Amino acid sequence: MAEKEIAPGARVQLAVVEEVLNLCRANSLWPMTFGLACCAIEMMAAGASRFDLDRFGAGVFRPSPRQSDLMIVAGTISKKMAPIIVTLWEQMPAPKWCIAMGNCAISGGPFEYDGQYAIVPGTDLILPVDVYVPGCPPRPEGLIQGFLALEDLITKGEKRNVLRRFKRKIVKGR
Amino acid sequence: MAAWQNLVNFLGPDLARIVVGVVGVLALVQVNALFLVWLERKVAAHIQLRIGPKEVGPFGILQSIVDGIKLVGKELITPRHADRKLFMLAPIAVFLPVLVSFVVIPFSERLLIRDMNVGVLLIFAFSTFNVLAVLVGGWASNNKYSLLGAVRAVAQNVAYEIPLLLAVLSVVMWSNSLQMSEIVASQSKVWHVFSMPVATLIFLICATAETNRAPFDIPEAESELVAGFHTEYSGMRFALFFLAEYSNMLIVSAVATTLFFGGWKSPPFLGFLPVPGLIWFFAKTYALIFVTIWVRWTFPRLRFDQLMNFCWKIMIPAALLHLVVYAGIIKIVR
Amino acid sequence: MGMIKDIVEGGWSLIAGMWVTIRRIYRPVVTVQYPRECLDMSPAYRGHIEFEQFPETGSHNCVACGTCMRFCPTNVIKVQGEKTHTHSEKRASLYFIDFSHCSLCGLCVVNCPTQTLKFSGEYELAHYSRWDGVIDLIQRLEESA
Amino acid sequence: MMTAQALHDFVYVGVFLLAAALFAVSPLIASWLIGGRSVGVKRAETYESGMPAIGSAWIQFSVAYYIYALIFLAFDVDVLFLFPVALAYDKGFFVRDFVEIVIFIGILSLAIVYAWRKGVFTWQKRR
Amino acid sequence: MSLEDLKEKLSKVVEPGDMVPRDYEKDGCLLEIKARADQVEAVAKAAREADCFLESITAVDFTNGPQIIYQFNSCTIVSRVLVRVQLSRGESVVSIGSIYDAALWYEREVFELFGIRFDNHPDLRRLLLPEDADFYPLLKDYGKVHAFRSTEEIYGE
Amino acid sequence: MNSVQSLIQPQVLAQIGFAGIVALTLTGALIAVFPRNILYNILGLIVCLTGVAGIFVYLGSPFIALMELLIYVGAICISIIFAIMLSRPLHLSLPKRRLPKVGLALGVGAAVFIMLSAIISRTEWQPAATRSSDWSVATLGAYLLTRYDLVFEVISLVLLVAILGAIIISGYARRSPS
Amino acid sequence: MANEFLEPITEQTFYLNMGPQHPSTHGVLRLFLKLDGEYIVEADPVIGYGHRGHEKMAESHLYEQFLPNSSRMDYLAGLIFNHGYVAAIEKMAGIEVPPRAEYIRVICAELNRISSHLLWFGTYVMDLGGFTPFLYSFDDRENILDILDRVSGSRLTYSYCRFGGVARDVDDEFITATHQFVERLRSRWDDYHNLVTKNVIFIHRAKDVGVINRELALRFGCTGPILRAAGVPYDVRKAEPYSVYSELDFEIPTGTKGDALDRYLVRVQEMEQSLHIIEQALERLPDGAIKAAVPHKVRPPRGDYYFAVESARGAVGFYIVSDGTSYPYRLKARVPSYGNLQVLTEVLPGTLVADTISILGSIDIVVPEVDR
Amino acid sequence: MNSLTTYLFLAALLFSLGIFGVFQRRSLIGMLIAIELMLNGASINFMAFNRFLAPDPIVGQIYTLFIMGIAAAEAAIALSIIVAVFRRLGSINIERAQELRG
Repeated sequence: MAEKEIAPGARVQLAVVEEVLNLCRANSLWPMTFGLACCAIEMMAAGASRFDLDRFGAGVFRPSPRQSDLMIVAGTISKKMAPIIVTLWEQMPAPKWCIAMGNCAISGGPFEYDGQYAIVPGTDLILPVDVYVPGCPPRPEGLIQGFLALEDLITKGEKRNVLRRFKRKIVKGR
Repeated sequence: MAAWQNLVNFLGPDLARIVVGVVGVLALVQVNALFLVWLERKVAAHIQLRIGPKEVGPFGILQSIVDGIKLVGKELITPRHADRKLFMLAPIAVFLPVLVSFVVIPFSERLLIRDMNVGVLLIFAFSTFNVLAVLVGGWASNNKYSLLGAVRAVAQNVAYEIPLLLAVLSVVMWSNSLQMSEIVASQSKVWHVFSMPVATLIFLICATAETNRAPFDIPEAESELVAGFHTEYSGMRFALFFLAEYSNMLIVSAVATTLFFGGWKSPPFLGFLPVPGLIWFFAKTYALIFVTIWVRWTFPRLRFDQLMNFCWKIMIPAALLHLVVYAGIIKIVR
Repeated sequence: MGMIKDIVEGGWSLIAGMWVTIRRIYRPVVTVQYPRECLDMSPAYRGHIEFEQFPETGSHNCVACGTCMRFCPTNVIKVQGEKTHTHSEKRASLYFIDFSHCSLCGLCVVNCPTQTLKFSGEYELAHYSRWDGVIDLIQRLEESA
Repeated sequence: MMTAQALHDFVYVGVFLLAAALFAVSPLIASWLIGGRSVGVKRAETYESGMPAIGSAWIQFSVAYYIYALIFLAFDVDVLFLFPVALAYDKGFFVRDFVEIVIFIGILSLAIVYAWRKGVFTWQKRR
Repeated sequence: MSLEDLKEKLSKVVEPGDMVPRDYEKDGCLLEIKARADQVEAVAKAAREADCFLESITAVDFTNGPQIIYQFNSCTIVSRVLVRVQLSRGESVVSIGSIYDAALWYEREVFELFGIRFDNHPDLRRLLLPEDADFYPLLKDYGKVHAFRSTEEIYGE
Repeated sequence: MNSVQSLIQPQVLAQIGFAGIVALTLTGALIAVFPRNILYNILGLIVCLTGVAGIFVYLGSPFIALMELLIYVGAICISIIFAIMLSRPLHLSLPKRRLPKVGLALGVGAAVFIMLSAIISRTEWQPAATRSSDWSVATLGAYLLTRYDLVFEVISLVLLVAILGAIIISGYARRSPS
Repeated sequence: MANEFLEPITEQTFYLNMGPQHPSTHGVLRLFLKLDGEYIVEADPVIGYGHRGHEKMAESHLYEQFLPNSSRMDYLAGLIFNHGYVAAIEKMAGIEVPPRAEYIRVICAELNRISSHLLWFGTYVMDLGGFTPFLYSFDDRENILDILDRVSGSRLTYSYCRFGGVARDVDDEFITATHQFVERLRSRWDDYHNLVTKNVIFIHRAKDVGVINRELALRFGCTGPILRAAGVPYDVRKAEPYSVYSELDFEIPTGTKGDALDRYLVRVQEMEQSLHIIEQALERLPDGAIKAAVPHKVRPPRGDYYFAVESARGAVGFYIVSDGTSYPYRLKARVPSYGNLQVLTEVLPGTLVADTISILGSIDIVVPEVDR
Repeated sequence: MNSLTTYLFLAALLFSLGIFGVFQRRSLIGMLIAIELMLNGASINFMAFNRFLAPDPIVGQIYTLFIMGIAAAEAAIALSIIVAVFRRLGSINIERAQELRG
C-alpha cells in the first residue's frame, strides 16, 4: 500500500491526533459534485438510493471545492478541461484525495488512439491519484469499493479503521 | 474575601446560573448540531428509501462527530483577493448571537437561564447580527457566487422579519408581556396554535425562511450559487456557519414552541402523565424541526422574486389582517 | 378571490406532496448494502475478458491467432504464442490485457475463433496503481483453476 | 429602580457573547494548528467553477430588490413601534387602543397597497 | 410546404442540372444539390422560405479540396436536402448565420476542425477545442488516417 | 491580592463594564468616520450602535437598547449596506482626502465638541423634584396610546410618506400600474 | 460577445462563469454569463470541455470498432445512438435485420428513452431544489438498468445492437421484468404528479420560463421535446419511420407555448407513450433469429449516407461517407443537443439567474453528446 | 464616573465626530453614516436626562423611540435619493454631483 503523507505541513503534528484525524477523515469523505462524462452518471447512481454512499458518510456531495475532501475524476479529461481540473484540485483544502473513476480517467481509455488530439490520457498526468477504479463505466459497486480502498489508504490499513464493521473484499491476483 | 462576598451578593445565584448556563448551552448547541445533522441525514435517507449514515457507529450515530473532527483537521484557506480581516471575522460573528438567544428560552418551568422581561425582542435583536455576519462573510469572500448569495440572504431575512414580528405581536398582545415565562403562562388554557393558527402558520413559514431552509434556501441554492455565501469558506470556518445554521433551527423551533405550542406544558389531554416539562419542550421542538426537515426534502425551492413577493403580497398582508382581527377578538373575549 | 383560491389550491398541492414523502418513511428501503450484500450479477454482465476453461483440455483453447488483438479498437490485448510439442497448434503463452483502455465492446469475444474468451463477472477492481488494470489472463486462469 | 435588573441581564448577555466568541475561536485555533496545508499556485484564487475569475466581485451590484430594502426599513420600524403598544393592549382602555391600532395598521397597509399598485412587486423580464 | 415547393424555390437559384434526386430509402435524403460557394446564401434563403430548418453543416476533406455539406429538412414532411459545396483548398464560403442561427455554431465547428473560413461570420472562434489550438484535426493530413481520397474515388464521375 | 480583590467589587465591575461599552462606542464611532473603505465605516457604525445600546442598558432601559439594535442595526444599517452595494465600489477607488477639507472638518468638529463640553461642565444639572420610578415597557405603551397617541399615529404617517417617497424617487411612479 | 477577455469590464455588469464545474450545468458545460445584478444580459454557452474526437476516431477504426463509441456520445440514451449507428450501417451495407431483433431493439431503445427521461426528470427537479424526486426517479431508473443489464451486460454503455441484429437474445425473464416495470412505472405517476407536476412551487418555477416558440426552435434547429413543446409534432419515429416503429401505435405529445412546463409535460407524456410502445412490442415480439449473418468486417459500397433516429433529446443523424473499405471515410454525428443548447444564447438574456437553471434543466443537455 | 456628565460628554463626542464626518466625507453615504452618529448622540442625551433628571422616565424613552423612527424615515428617503442621484450622475460623490450641476 502506498504510503502518503496525509496532512502535509500541519503546524503541530502529534501521532495520536493524526491517528484520530485520519480515522475521521476516512469515514467522512465528502466528494465534490463534479462529473465529466458517462462515469458521472454512475457516480450519481452510487449516491442514489440503491447504493447509497451516505452509508459510509460519503454522501455529502459538496459543490464547492473548498468544502470537499475528495475529487472523483469521473470521465474523460479533455485538454480544454485539464487546467480547470487542476485549478479545482488546488482550490481544495488539504488533506485531499483523488479517485480516478473509469478507464478514461485512468488512461484515456478507449479514446486514446493514434492521432487523438483532444484528451489527456490519464488523470495521473495532472493530479496525484490515490485510487483507480477501472471500468467503462465502473459499476457503482466498483466505486464503493474504490471508496473503501481509499479509506484504507487514509487509515493506513483496514485494521486501523476501528469504525469499520465489515471486511472489504480485496481482489487478489494482481 | 469580603470582595468575593460582595460579588456573590451582587450577582447572587446568578453566578452559578451563568456558569451552568454557558456550559449547558454550549453542550446543547453542539449536541444539537451533531444530532440534527444526523437526524436530517437519516430522515432524508428514509424519505428517499435509503438508509443514510449507517456504518460509522451504530445507526451511523457517530457520523456527525466524525465529520466535525474531520473539519477541524482541514486547512483554512483564505482567498487571495478576499478582505482578510472581515473574511476571518464573519464565521465568528455568525456564532455570537446564537448563544445569547438561548439565555431567554424557557426549557422548562425552572430551567430558564434568565427570564428577562424583554425576552422575545432579545432574540430578534441579536438575530440581526447573524444576517450581518452572512453579509460580511459573503462580501469579504470577493466571490460572485458568495456575493449574490449574501445579498439574497439579507434581502430575504429582512423581508421575512416583518411577518415574523407581526405574528409574534399577536402573542404579545394576548399575554401583554415580552417575558418568555409569562407568554408560556398565558397559554395555560389554550395553546396559541389553537387560538391563532394563522399566526402560527405565518411564524413557521417565516421562521423557515429566516433560517434559510428549503424551500427558502435561496441564499445557498446549490444549483444556482454553488454554496451561496459560504462558497469560499473551508474547514472549520464552514463548520461554524453550519453550526450556526443548525443552532438557529433549534432556536427558531424553540421560540415557536414557546410562543405557540405551550412551551414546556404538556398537551391538554396528556396532563396526567408524569413527564417533566423539559421533555415536553424538547419533544415539541424536535417535532417542529422534523417538520422542517420533512418539508426540506419534499419541495423544490422558490425563485427569488417569488420569494420576495410571497412575503410582501401574501405573508405581510395576512399578518397585518390577522393582527387587526385578533386585536378585535381580544376585545371581545376579554 | 382568485388569489385566495390559488393559495388554498397551492397549499393543498404542497400537502399532497408532503403526503407522498412521509409515506415513504415507513416503506422498506431499496438500498442494497453493498459490501455486506451484493446484487446478483446479470448473466450477460461484461467485466474484463478472461479465458474460458474447457473441460476437455482443462485449460484455455487460445491458439494465439491474434484475431482479438486485431479487432480490438483500443489495443487492449497483447498475446504471444509458442508452439509446444504436445500440441500441433500454437498456444498462448502470454496474454495480457490493459483493462484501463477497454471499452467492453466485446469484439474480441465475438470474433474469437476458438470461443476461448468470455467476459468475467469482475467488477471490484479498485486499486492503488494505474497499472493494476493490466491483467495476466493466463495467470488468472491458473489461479482460478 | 430598574437599572440593577437590567444590569444583571446585561451581565448574562455579555458573558454569553464572550463565551460564544471563545467557543468560536478555539476550534479555529485548533484547526490552524493541526489542519493540513496545501500548496499550489491557484490555491487561494477565487473560486469560480474552476475558471479564473473575471474581475472582482466588488463591483457596483445592481440589486433589483433594493427597493424592497427601503420599504422594509420603514415598515420594520413601524412594526417595532407596535410592540410597546401591544404590551399595554387591553389594559384598562375601552376601544381606544383598538381604534388606534387599527388606524396605525391601516396607514401602514397603505404603503403596501401603493407599492403593489405601482408594480414594485412585479419583476419584469428584461431584455 | 411540399417538396415540390422547395424544389421550385431552389430551381430559381441553382441550375436544374445541379439538382440530383436521391434514393431516400437507401441514402436517407431526397435531393442533392451541387452548389457553388457563391450560391450557398441563396440556397439557404430558399430553404428558409420553404420552412425548412438547418439540420447540420459538416465538411469532408478530399484531396481536391474540402467539401461542405449542408443539410436542410422540414419538420412537416420529410424533405431532406443535401447541399454539397466543393471548395478548393483555402477557399472560404459565405456564412449563413444571418439566415439560420443554428449555422453559427456549425460553422465555427467546421472552421476549427477543417480550417474553412466563413465570411461574414460574426464570431469565428474556436468552439470545441481550446482557444489556443492551432491545428485542424479533421483534415486528412492530421494524425493517423486510413485513406485520403479524391471526390471522384467516392462519388464516381 | 488586595488590588485584585478591589477589582471584584461589583461597583468596580460595573464601572469596568461601562468603560468597555464606552470604548466600544468610541472605537465604533472612530471606525465609522475615519477609514476610507465605506464598508468598514458602516461596520464601525454598527459597532458604535451596539455600544450605544449597551449605554442604554446602563441608563436603565433594555427595551430601548434592543429597539436600538433592531431599528438601527437591523434596518437602517442593512439598508445602507444595500445602498453601498448598489453604488460605485467606493471601497476600491478610495477617494483621496484633501487636507484642507479634513482640517476644516476637524476644526469644526473640535469646535463643536469644545463648545458642548463647556456647556456641559458649566451647567448645574438639577434633577426633578418628584420622580416616578415606573420604567416598565407596558407603561410606555400606555403612554403611546394615551398621551402621545397623536405622535404615535404621526410616526406611522411619516414612515408611510417615507415609503411613498422612496418608491417615487426610485422611479416606480412613472411605471404604469400593472 | 466578441471575446470575453477583450471587452472592458464595466461596473454595471459583471461576468460570471457558470461551469464547467457547477452542480447544475450537467457535466462540463460552461455558461459564460454577463450579469446585471440578478439579471442575465448575455449568455454564451462554451462547449468543448468534453470533446473527445469521436469523429476523428471513426476514421481510423473499423465500422465495428466504432460501435462502442456510439453509446458513449450520449451516455443517457446510449442504446438509441447505438441503434441509430447500427441501422445506418445496415442500410448502407444492405443488411436485412430479423424482425425479432428489430423488436428487441425497439423495446430496449424505448426503455432507454424512459431511463433517460427519468434521469432528466430527477435532475431537473434537483436543479429546482427538490432533491427527493431525483432519488425516486433514480430508483425507477435502476429498474430499467437492471433489465437492460440483463440483456446487454452493461448499465450505461450498452453496445447492444450489433450489425444484423442484437448481441444477445432476450429470455422470458426479460419479458416478465419489462411487464413488471411497465406496471410499476404506471403506478408511480400519481406520486410523481403529486410531488412535482401539481406542486405549486414547481409550476411557478417552470411556467412561462424560457419560452422557445416554433419560430425560435426552427431557427436554431432544435428538435425533440423542445420542438414538440413548441407545438410542432415532429418526431423522427413518425416522420421517417425506421425499424418497426411504423407498425406500432403511438402518439406524439405536443405542447402549446414552449415554456419549461410544456417541455416537462411533453417528456412525461413521452414516457407514457414509450410504455405504450413497449407493451405493444412485447405483445408482438416474434420468434426467430436475433442476428443476420454478417461478415466480420462490413464494407458498405461507396457513397454518402444519412440515417436519422429519434433519441431522447431529438433527432440524431449519422452522416457517413464510405469509400468502399471497412473504414468510414468520414463519419459525422448530427446530435440534437447541439441546436438545443445553442438556443440558450437567445433565450437566457433578460431572465434571472434562477431561471437559467430552470431553462437549462428543462432543455436537458448531455454535454459529451454536444462535444462528441 | 457613572454620572450624567459622563454620558453627556460621550454624547457630545459622538455628535462632534458626526459633524466631523459630515464635513470631511465626500460620499453621500458616508455623510449619512455620520448623521446617524449625530442622531445617536442626541438619543444618548435624551436617555441620560431621562435617567438622571426627568420627572417621568417614560418620556425620554418615547422621545428616543421617535428619534429612531425619524432616523429610519430619513434614512429611507436619503438612500433613495442617493440611488436616484447615482443613477442620474453615475456617482455618489458629492463634489462630483456639484460639478455636474454647475
